[in-house]
Amino acid sequence: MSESAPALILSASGVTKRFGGLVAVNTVDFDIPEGSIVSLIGPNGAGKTTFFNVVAGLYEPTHGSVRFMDNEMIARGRRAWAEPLTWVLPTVIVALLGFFIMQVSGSGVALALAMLVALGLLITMFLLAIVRPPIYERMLHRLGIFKSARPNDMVVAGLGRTFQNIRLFKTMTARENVMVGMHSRLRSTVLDAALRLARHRREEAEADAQARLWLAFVGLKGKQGEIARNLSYGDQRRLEIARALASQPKLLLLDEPTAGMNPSETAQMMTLFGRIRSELRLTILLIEHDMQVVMGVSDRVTVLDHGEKISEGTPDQVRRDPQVIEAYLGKGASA
Amino acid sequence: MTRRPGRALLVPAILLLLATLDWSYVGTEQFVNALTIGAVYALIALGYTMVYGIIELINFAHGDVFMVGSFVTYWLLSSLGFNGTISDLPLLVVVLVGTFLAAMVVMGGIGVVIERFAYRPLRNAPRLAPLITAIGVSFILQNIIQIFFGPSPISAPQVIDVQARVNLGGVDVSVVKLFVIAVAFILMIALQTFVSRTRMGRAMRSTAIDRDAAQLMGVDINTTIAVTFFIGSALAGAAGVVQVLYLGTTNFQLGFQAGLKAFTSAVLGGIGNITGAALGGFLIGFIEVNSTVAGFSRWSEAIVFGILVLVLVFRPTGLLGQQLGERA
Amino acid sequence: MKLARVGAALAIASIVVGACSGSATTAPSAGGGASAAPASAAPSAVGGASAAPASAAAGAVDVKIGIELPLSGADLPNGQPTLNGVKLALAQIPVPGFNVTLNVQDDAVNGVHDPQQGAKNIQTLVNDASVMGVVGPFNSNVAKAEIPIGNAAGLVQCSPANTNISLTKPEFGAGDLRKTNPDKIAYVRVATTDDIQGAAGADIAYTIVKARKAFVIDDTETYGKALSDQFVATFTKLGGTVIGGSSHGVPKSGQGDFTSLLSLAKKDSPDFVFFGGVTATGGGLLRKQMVTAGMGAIPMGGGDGLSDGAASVKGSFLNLAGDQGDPNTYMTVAATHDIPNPTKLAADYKAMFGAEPGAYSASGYACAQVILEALKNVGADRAKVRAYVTDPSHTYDTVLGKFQFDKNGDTTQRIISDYTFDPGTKDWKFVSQKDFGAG
Amino acid sequence: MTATAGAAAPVASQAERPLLRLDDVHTFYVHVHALQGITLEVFPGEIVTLLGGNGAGKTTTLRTISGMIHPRSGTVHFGDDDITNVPAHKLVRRGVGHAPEGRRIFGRMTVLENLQMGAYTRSNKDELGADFERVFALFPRLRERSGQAGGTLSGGEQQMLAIGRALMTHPKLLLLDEPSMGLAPILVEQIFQVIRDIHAQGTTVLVVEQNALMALGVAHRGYILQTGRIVLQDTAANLRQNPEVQKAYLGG
Amino acid sequence: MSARRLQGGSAPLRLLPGALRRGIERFAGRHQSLAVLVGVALVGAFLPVIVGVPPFSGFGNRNDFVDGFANAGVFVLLALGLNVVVGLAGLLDLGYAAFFAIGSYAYAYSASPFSHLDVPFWPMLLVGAMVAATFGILLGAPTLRLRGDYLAIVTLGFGEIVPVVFLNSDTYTNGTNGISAVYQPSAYGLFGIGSFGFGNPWPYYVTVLAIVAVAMMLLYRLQDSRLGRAWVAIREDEVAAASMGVNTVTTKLLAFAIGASTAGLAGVFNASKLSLVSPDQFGFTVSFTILAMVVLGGMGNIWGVAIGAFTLYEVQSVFLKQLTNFVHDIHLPAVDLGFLRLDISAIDFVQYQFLLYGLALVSMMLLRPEGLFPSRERKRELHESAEEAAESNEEVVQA
Repeated sequence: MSESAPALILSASGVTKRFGGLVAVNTVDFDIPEGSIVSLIGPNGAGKTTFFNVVAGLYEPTHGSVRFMDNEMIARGRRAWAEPLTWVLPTVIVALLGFFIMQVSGSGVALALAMLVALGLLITMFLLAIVRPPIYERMLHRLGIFKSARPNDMVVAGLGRTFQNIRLFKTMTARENVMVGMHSRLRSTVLDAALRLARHRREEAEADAQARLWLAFVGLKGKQGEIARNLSYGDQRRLEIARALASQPKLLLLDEPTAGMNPSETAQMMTLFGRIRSELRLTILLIEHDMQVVMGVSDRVTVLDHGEKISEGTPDQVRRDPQVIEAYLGKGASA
Repeated sequence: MTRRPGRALLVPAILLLLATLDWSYVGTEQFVNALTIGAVYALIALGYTMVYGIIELINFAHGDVFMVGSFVTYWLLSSLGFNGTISDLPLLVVVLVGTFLAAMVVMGGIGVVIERFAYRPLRNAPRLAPLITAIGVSFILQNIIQIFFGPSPISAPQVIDVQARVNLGGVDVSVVKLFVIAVAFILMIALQTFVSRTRMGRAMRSTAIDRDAAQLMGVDINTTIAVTFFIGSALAGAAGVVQVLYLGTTNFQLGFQAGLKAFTSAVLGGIGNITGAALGGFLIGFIEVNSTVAGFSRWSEAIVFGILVLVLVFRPTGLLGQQLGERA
Repeated sequence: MKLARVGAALAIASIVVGACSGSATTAPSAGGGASAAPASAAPSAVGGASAAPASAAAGAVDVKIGIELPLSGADLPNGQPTLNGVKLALAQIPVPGFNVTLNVQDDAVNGVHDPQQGAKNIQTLVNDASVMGVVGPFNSNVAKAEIPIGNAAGLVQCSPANTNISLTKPEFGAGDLRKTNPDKIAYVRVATTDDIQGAAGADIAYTIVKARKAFVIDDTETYGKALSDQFVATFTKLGGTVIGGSSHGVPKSGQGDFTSLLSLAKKDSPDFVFFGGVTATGGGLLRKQMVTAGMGAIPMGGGDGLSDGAASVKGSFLNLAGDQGDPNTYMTVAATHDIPNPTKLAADYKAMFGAEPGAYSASGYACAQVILEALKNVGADRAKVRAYVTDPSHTYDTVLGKFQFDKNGDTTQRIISDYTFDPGTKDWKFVSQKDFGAG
Repeated sequence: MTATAGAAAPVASQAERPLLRLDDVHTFYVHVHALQGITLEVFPGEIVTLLGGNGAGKTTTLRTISGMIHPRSGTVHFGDDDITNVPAHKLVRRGVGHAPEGRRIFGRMTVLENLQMGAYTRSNKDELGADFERVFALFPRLRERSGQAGGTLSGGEQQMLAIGRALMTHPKLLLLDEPSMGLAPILVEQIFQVIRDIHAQGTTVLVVEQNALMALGVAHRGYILQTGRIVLQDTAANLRQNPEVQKAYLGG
Repeated sequence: MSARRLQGGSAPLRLLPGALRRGIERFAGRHQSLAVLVGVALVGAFLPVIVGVPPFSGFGNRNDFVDGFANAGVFVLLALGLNVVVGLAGLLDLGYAAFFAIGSYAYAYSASPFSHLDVPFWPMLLVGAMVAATFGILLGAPTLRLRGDYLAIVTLGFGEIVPVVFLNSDTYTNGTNGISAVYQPSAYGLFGIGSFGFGNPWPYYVTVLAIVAVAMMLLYRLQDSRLGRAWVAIREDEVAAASMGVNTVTTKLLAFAIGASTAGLAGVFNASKLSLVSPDQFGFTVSFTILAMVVLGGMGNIWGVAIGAFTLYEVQSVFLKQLTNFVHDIHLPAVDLGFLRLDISAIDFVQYQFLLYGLALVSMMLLRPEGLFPSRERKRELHESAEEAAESNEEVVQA
């Protein structure tokens, strides 16, 4: 990037999200420099998780947009209404052509053929629209039609996340959970799997080995065979992080990763964040309530209240911000 | 939720407009037909939606509860010796009120029994298990009726004179149909009032939202669910009475189609939502009548489901259903 | 959980109790009720393999007649009386030297006749070497799955009820059904075909009822659709008008509602309403709703699917339609009126089963007569029985009258009778009949 | 705080009969042995806190007390009554109020309706009116929002509603499960102040908390749970001084 | 490596003694496809033998049974396909018979006197599967945004629409009459068991066994692949799955497509065996029966589902039909209770089929809500609700 300072990995501008009449997030601008740990704090219901979900592609914003890795990934759809036209128009054109030829030549064969082609086109376009392969996306872009990235598109682009209330695949083993995290990085197709091609077996074996590595990295060595729901609470939090890391993200979104942990567990978690940054060179966006964690690891802190950004800066700046103290920290709790 | 007040009136306004347009298209008689058919669907759909709301069970046996209701009505009327029109008005009123009460109480009771034995033991089971028992119960009800009343269609006494008509805006409209519509509306309003105003209604709503929390407020979950089944089944029983009064015939297989349509109504309106179920029922009545008027009677079922699919594609939780936050 | 199990046990007990009261409605004399089972007079209504006439000699040859009918669910009122007709025949007709019993197969799955189950049943009957001939099936689409199997095995089937033209007539594709042995047909039927019935209906509507403007409804099933299509074709050819130009289909009408269709019809003021279908798919309901819709004075007609007994027969067309209206209100067409002694059959049937005979009881009886006749003449040889039954030169003297089977297996008795409702007896009254010849 | 409040009984007298007594309670979730012999007592007029890590069995203990789940062995006494197998909805009438973990308010019902649900078991109109006033006095925000759907409240307001709703059952013993969870520090202080107020009005409180520092600040006594067992019990003051506790729960 | 494989393969083995079972399981875990083939072959060889001995031999002769087994194979295939949609991907499909219909009509149209076409059976198996798969995607697409029971009603709707379309498109489907005299497969003399034809069920039996074996093998492979994991992930938590990079759209559509293609195979086979298709063969009861098979067998467990389908078919089409004859033949003595006389042998059970079937469904569900052979996942899910209630700290969703 040509700009000054560190490059931005993610840049949200003017993000607003409404649910019915409720404004959950209101015109929030938010930047994450590459390689940093940025925290998002604020009272419960302030819109932190909603903002998170917008960034992760789970909610389409009501206004505003999010650039990620130099691409505009998320915004309110533009000209989305025109998309169905791309399915129908080719069909109509071919059908009209058929009519025209029939009028000119007087032969019904042309019409029948045209109708067949038209039907084929309709089905093809429809299928394309459902599956949204890159060609189709490019075509939409060229037509000026923009649709927000879905969560899985964001993962492919390099975003990994955890959830506030642990959302593991509870009946799968730890290993399988991590392997689902690798999903977007694996290449084998239905056919490969059905025919059990060498390539598929190799990939599965590699994925298996890698899954063990990730589990070891977060401190779950030897627990790959455990069913996720049987893991202890702390281990489940770790597994969620391992699962997110398995997609090889550039940016990791952690939603209250130390919630419900006691101080010693929290300290271990903080160590893990440090290792993620130093060893994996990931950027981290953190939602946290535990001020010790926030102040301890963050490079920058942003405070939301009632969906609006009320303060932003280094941990020290934010801690002293009177607005933050009034709305969030309280007078005595800045320790 | 700070709803804009105009929004709340928007849906009724659009519906009213559509209804007016449709009236001018199909004419008064067909309009009344649509309301009548819709009223029956709506009555059955209410039970579906209530049961779904409270225990998230698609109660496939509900259509058969309706069917049994019609047989109970038939049995009641014929064993009391009524086998045709009653022209004595006071007697008619007594008979009608009595029949409705009896059928509703009996069917409500049957609903409670079904819940107790077929669904309650499975309350914590995988969610498809009660679905399968529901269908099992449906078969059992059908066979029991078949054993006692035989497999042939039954001719049931229509105590209201089916040929009686009143003049409505220049068109003669059957009294029975108006009666059916009126009964449906009265029951719906009664139900809505019960659910929104009474203590038991609040208990039902809270149980539907969060069973555990309701329990911690002192709500007896088992009783509340049983009451829900009672009311839902009683409404199906009322629909059974209506079936007899209006069509004068019933058979043991009646439940499946009716149940299917009612279920569709409930989903169309947003399952779990009482107003939605009523709205869905009437909508389906209108769709059916319109497709017949347009000459597509062969396709009416496909059209009903086609419209359902379309509605759900654009509003994935039905017309009045709660919108979900997350997309995936 | 414990309670639930008790509930299940109770329900099972209720079957047993229900069985007692239930069978009383269909066949009280058959050993079901609280009374002791009859000693030997009648075959068991159980339908098992032991329905032997009292006259059977010891040491006689054991042979069976296969029964392939829908016997559960909604089709029960079709199947059971037909089966009872066969039982009556077995009880009444002596077959010296043979001990004739039944092998009963039900083709209804979950209460609906099912071609796959039918195919499986006919296979079972084929594999039972003592089965000499089969009475059934009832439904045309079941027949389509069964005819090829019976044809391949050389086991003769006599259908009491099938009327679909494509089952027998090569010009409508019947040849494809008997490809294995094209020259050895193994399927005959005693009912006249839809084309004749539909045409006759139109003829009667036009010439006798003097209708000129008809509204036609069908139940979208094989029988009803074919009947209405034929009615529409003939009625138009005769010079009448069919409103909308074709038949209006109302699927699943037995559970449905004709109100809006009738409101639609009323606008064009038809002077005749024709229903292609049977009572169970909405015949009775339609008539009832015509009255509700203020169309009670308009005559209505249908095929033999509606002529299913007097108003006293529970669930019959007349029972459902009620007795409003004048004598000419309803009419149906059905097979010959020349049943030699209809009252005796009805009386015998009632004596044995405690109920009025169904629409196809006599047909079932006749089919049994045909097979027994062959058995008496050629002995217990399945191939010979088939050859005897399908031989166009044999004439059968049955409860339906005298008839032969033509080279396709269709009955030569192509007399179509016209019945109207008689408010006095609350039953069908014979009006006239017409022979449609050997065409 | 309000005129309607009864006389406060701030200090527990150990000589009294306990209001609540759990005796060697073992509770299972199908196969998981969640509580492995819990014995604890709460005396009238006390605030008792239950501390422990995630999965230690704190919530299960509260659910066992309020009858949501029944122990496989052991007994639970409330006053003089054995309530081991009494279902939850009956316990509410006897005076056990439970504000469950995660608030669990009825999101689609209004604030007022939520409070009415709290009063579900009660019929005395005068008492009810007084209790509504008491709750609105404790949480003035709820009065402002009484017509609003519960689900649209902010997290702190929802917690207030959850506590207010539990108070509407007019409990002798109030069970609070993690009342400060997920709340901003500023709200945490408010919530604990409310707990003090409620206690001051004469209600006995058993509170489960993650935030050990705050909990030990308001409580008279505390129990520490680990994997379904009570490993430590003492007065709050002593627990605060205990080095083990400081290390594991107070971040010291 | 694979607890899931062991578990999945073990369903029918639970009756065996421990050591033997473990040995088989270890083998099956390592050579899974081989194990499926051997397993199906063993079952396939065993069934015709067992029906030759009493009490089975009393009900009919061996050919009857084999004919029934071939029909049962159709339902096994259908259940296997529905298991992918409902059991693995967790999408409640109540209109699955539509795809069965589409497969059946595809073959009937391509190989019958009605259309004057005669496409050979074997390639049509593939074509039928592909046509059904395409419709699986087309009909699946509108349901993608729907959840739980909304999905159920839309699929149910499609299940009702498809037969109506076949019923009313007379020109292409022969309307209500259906297409009859559909051609039967040609074995090209390759089988030593005689040719396909009426009266000889063996070639059909062998064919359906082969199709089932291959289908099971492929399904096991898919279940163990990236796609299988994605299905289960979606079933467990769709949002989490999407947030882990699973493309929920394609994954769901693949579930619909693969489920539908299996139904397509079953349809082609059934049309050729029955030589008839008509619109009334594909009603809701068929969809529901298949669903009951899947649930009874144990959702998500391939072997369990296959056994569930086989069992339910035999109960419905053989056992209940034969019950009357059976009870009659064993001559149970009548019990006279004074006020009523119970003569079980005199009961016509054919009339009580519905009741017995309904009771069977209800009691099986009450006794084993998780199915006969629950998959590992399902067994745990059964216990989920209790734990979940305890540990739940879900927030009330805002708005």
